Amino acid sequence: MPVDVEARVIRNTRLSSDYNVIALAAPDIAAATAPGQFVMVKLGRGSTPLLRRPFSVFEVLRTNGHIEGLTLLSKRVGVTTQMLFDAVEGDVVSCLGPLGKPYTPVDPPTEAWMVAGGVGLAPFATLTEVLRAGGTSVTLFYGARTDRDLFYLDWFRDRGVRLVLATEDGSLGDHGRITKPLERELHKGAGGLQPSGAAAGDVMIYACGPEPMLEAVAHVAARYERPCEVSVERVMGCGLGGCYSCVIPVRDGPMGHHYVRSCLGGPVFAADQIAWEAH
Amino acid sequence: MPVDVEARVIRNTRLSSDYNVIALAAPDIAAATAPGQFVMVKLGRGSTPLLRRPFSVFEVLRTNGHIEGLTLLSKRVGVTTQMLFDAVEGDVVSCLGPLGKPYTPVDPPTEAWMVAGGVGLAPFATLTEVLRAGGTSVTLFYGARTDRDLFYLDWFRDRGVRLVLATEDGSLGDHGRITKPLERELHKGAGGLQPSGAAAGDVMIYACGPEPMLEAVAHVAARYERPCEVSVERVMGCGLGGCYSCVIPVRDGPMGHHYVRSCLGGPVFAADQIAWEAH
Amino acid sequence: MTTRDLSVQIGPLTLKNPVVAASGCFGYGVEYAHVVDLSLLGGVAVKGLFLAPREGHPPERIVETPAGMLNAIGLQGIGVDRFIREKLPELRDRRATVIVNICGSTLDEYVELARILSDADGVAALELNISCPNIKEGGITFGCSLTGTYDVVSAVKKVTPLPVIPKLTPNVTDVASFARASEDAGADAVSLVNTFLAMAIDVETRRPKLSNIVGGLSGPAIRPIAVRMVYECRRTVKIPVIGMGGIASATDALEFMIAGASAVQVGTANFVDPFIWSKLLDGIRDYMQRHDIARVADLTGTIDTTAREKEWISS
Amino acid sequence: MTTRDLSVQIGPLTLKNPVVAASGCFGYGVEYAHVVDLSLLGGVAVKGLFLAPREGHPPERIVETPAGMLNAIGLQGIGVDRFIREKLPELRDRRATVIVNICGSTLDEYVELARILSDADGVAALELNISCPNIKEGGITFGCSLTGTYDVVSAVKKVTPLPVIPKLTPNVTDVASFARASEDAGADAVSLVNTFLAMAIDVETRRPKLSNIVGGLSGPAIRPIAVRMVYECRRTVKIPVIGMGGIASATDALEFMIAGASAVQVGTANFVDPFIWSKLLDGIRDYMQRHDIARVADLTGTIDTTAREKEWISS
Ligand SMILES: Cc1cc2nc3c(=O)[nH]c(=O)nc-3n(C[C@H](O)[C@H](O)[C@H](O)COP(=O)(O)OP(=O)(O)OC[C@H]3O[C@@H](n4cnc5c(N)ncnc54)[C@H](O)[C@@H]3O)c2cc1C
Ligand SMILES: Cc1cc2nc3c(=O)[nH]c(=O)nc-3n(C[C@H](O)[C@H](O)[C@H](O)COP(=O)(O)OP(=O)(O)OC[C@H]3O[C@@H](n4cnc5c(N)ncnc54)[C@H](O)[C@@H]3O)c2cc1C
Ligand SMILES: Cc1cc2nc3c(=O)[nH]c(=O)nc-3n(C[C@H](O)[C@H](O)[C@H](O)COP(=O)(O)O)c2cc1C
Ligand SMILES: Cc1cc2nc3c(=O)[nH]c(=O)nc-3n(C[C@H](O)[C@H](O)[C@H](O)COP(=O)(O)O)c2cc1C
Ligand code: FES
Ligand code: FES
Repeated sequence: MPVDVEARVIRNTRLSSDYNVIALAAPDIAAATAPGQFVMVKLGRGSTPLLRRPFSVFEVLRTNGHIEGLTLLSKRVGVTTQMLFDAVEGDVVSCLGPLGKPYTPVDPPTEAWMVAGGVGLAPFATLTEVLRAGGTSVTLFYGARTDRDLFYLDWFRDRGVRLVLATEDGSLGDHGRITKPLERELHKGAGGLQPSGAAAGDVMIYACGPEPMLEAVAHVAARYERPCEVSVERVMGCGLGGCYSCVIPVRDGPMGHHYVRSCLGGPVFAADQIAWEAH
Repeated sequence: MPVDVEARVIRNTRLSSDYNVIALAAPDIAAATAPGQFVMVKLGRGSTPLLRRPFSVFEVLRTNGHIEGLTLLSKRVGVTTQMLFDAVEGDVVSCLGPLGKPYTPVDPPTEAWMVAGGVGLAPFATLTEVLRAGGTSVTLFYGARTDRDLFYLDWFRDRGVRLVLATEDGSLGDHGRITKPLERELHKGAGGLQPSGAAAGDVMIYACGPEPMLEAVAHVAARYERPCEVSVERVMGCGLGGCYSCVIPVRDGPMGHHYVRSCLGGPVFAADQIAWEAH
Repeated sequence: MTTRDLSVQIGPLTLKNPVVAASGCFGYGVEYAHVVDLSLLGGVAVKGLFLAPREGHPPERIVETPAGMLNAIGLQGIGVDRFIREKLPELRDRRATVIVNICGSTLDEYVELARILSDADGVAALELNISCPNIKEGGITFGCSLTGTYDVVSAVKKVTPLPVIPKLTPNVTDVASFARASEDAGADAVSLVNTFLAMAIDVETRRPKLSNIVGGLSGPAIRPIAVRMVYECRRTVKIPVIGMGGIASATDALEFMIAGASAVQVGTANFVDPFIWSKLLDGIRDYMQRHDIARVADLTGTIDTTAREKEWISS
Repeated sequence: MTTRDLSVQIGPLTLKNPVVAASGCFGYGVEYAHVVDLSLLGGVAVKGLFLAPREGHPPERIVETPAGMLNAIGLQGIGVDRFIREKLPELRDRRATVIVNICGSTLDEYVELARILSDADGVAALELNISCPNIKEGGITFGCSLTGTYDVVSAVKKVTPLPVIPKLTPNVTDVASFARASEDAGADAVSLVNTFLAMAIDVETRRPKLSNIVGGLSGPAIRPIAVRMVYECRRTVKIPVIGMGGIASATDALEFMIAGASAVQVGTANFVDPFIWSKLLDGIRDYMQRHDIARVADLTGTIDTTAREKEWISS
């Protein structure tokens, strides 16, 4: 059951000129959140902005095992993300959640391959915690425009996550899109050369990022017959199933599809459920 | 010529749970301001609030003769004044001014009697400075609901201003409205008993406060045949003569009146110009 | 604190309080059952229903605008049969007062929907959506024509014992004449406003921000226009007026009631705050307490248009 | 930076750029001469003028609403004779492109005003205010009737060589039909929108916040409706459309142009920022530079309603 919390800003850390991580005192939401779930936040007085905005829960903050709150990883693209960027300790952010369907964690010996594009990194911190607690080995494929937009690498390394990076300008990792190394490794795996020691097929792919990336990952996963879950990003008016703004076409037969509210039926979907050819 | 300044908040001092004095780094406006003139301010992103709001310039801030900025005395009544109340050092307030017709200072031996109701105190700090610099003796009649709403008394005392106070709850000064002591002193003056030593008639009255108070002061002044200037408070959309929202009925004959924009023709008017019986 | 009577009368229907969830802004109601006790609302106007299921428009379906939002959902919906089978039982169990918002492409569709819903258990009233601006076949042809409005209301009235509430569009020159046509046709009440036809363009791509090009404007931005329209309708008809458009606080709800609304609906604000309902009711109760109003129904249409007097308020 | 051609053509009239001050929001222009170089504006539409001076409505005349404001000024004004004597010479000296907004209670008054102003020196065009929602006798009877619109436009056209621009009200079911009636009657352009009829009530006193009870809504709140109306008019008529309603940034101005406006007017935003003019022009120039547009006039009506494609933008 989602709750609405007037969450105090505990701290706000700028990662670059566009990215920040904001820590919010919303322990009840943090405690109830499963990896891939989101919150709807609202900042500011009056009606600019009018509507809440969806953000994945990034980290669950713990001090001596006690849950203190949660963080959001935010990229500055408009009015709310600008306010999240500018917020200072003590400010208040209205935070409603947790909402939506989470990722389905796998157990060993199946490996987890997480594919993140840009700010699509957000759900993978909590997913890593859950997977690593279960002993699952985790790889993060993480792509961005440039190396300056790749964050929290040490955080993931510290938790035993293997990193595969790509940048569009070639400044770090593969030069190009993150699906390039993903496909290469799947190819190696299919050829019997297990890059990380797992048996062929025992890989579950989790993706989050811009929709064309999700579509590309879904196609690659399908080609190599790997199960894949994607977290889609649709414009959300309410996050609770009230407005029908957030729909995505979901297959209901070989040819057909129907619109499903991604705030209730998602944001996480099995990649083969989505009718990518529609929109 | 008015200028628009993105003024930094130098400091913000709360005087009570409703009143504050906010110091703004707007030296150009401060340097050009005459007593009774106002600025149009706007706070906040987006369109809450949409329009600017008018505020009298309260103090001109000087450090070693150098003009640093100005202050506003604000009473919390709505969205902008709430934001002025909450503002902290470093915030930015958009400030357009100076605007409007100022008070006409008198020279000795004429005395100045200033009549302030509540936040109507605002224009009288700058007026005091100008009058005292010219050697004029100044009396401040100052009324409020309770003694806790009477501010800056020492500031005025330090500048040699005689204080006559009234509170509606009787907690300080006269019990009741400020027109009571005003009328008493005018009466004494008219009877030849010069309370402050000035010759009868050599008094100029300046008033600022709620309109019914201004009207009462205007009537008392007329009864005792004293010249009187009032600063009126009308809802202002622009402060520059563009919108025609701020009009006040001004006499144009024994019976007639016409609407004058108080942002251009005022806010200071000769009290006998206003057609109080209209609205 | 004296108890305050919050109940209001919408023709033959008694609502336990005047605060109703607006159609299309509260799903089928059941989506909100885990955050709101549906039985505490004056009523729940469910998402607009056609006879058949509908897919609605492709995304983008909404876009935020200054103090408002545009939507072009296109009335995606499950159709009346699935509604009765899958949603109505839960609404009944949760003791919601259900107002079903119905849409048709033809007069016969409205009549058929009314017939079917009259036989269902747990429907309190029918709201005729003759005002959706987003779809060509969405009744707007009825809603923009006086005879169309008259015909659809009287046809529906003939086949249903349920209270019938045509929902009026604000996209007309004289909304009160549509309230009058509704009253003449036997409507039990009118509700207004539906959204204003509007659009937004992305200047970088020069493309409309909504896939449907145009959509309906709702939210606080439209409130002053909606209040005026409720005021005009109240002065024109005797049947109750249900007011809406940008209500986001108890003050806003009271403004509509004072202008002439017997009850109000809340749409967009529910997206912003799904817990708004108890805040609205608390605020209304508090106002009644402060102004010593025993029955909220006594507020309806009490706007005072006589000239005001000046008062000396020490400021 | 290449020079960009900002000039636009409104019928026979060339404006040096598409940004015009909206009537009633810029006084008679001269009030702003000390903060704005009037010759830099595309034009100045002066405050609505009647033949005779008018006192207007008593205060309160304005009230702020979410992202908007209501006004019921009631067309206070000095009348056409004093305007010509006292204001026009200064406007001429300052090389402003003056559009005179005229209002009448009868068709003859519009004709008489047009005649008088045609003889005056320094008037670039006449804007017929047939859309003021705040006063009974303010031409709204013409503005809400197709034949009324047709009649007043053709009567004025007969007596003046000046470009004639009827200003349309948004308070109608089908604004494009009024643009068509204007075009049929010989109008050189149409301008829209005037304000939306609206109201606000103080719930504590239960009194209207405006002395006139109702007023006109302007500001960003109405922009999406106004853009839609400009789009509809552009698709209906061939004469230029001048768009307005809530423009507060260069992006907003460009949105109207892409929707179909040949020029835009700025009202409420001027109250918020009297120095907005150069910011708007700079923003438009910057946009033209980024999108390599040589003539701003080429933007008009370039909205692209074909379906969009997906792109993989690394985010
Ligand atoms: C389930 C989910 C999880 C998300 N998690 C994150 C996250 O962890 N970190 C992060 O930075 N971003 C995340 N996003 C995207 C984030 O919601 C948008 O960046 C944000 O809404 C932009 O708001 P704004 O007010 O700053 O921008 P606006 O000023 O509203 O608009 C800027 C741009 O953002 C897009 N946008 C606007 N509203 C929404 C919306 N409600 N949903 C999606 N896109 C929108 C618009 O298309 C526009 O182009 C997530 C989105 C979804 C659906
Ligand atoms: C020339 C002039 C000088 C003033 N000087 C001061 C001053 O020094 N200190 C001070 O505290 N106040 C001053 N005021 C009053 C001040 O402008 C209002 O208190 C302020 O506009 C309220 O804004 P708000 O957003 O806080 O309130 P809102 O939320 O806008 O409304 C609250 C109340 O304030 C009134 N109000 C709203 N807008 C205006 C407006 N534009 N003009 C007048 N009243 C309005 C409304 O009637 C409403 O009842 C002055 C007013 C004028 C005309
Ligand atoms: C997303 C959305 C969907 C809507 N769907 C419907 C609908 O199905 N039927 C209907 O009559 N009105 C519908 N409306 C209109 C609302 O019920 C209401 O009339 C309008 O939004 C104004 O109220 P508000 O400003 O409180 O939202 C919808 C509005 C929105 C925002
Ligand atoms: C205070 C005020 C006065 C106005 N007076 C007039 C007028 O005299 N004549 C007219 O045609 N329009 C008048 N208007 C309407 C504006 O010109 C414009 O059409 C409307 O405000 C929408 O534009 P905006 O949102 O940019 O303000 C007035 C608007 C305001 C706010
Ligand atoms: S965001 Fe409103 S239904 Fe999904
Ligand atoms: S405040 Fe706009 S004319 Fe005076």
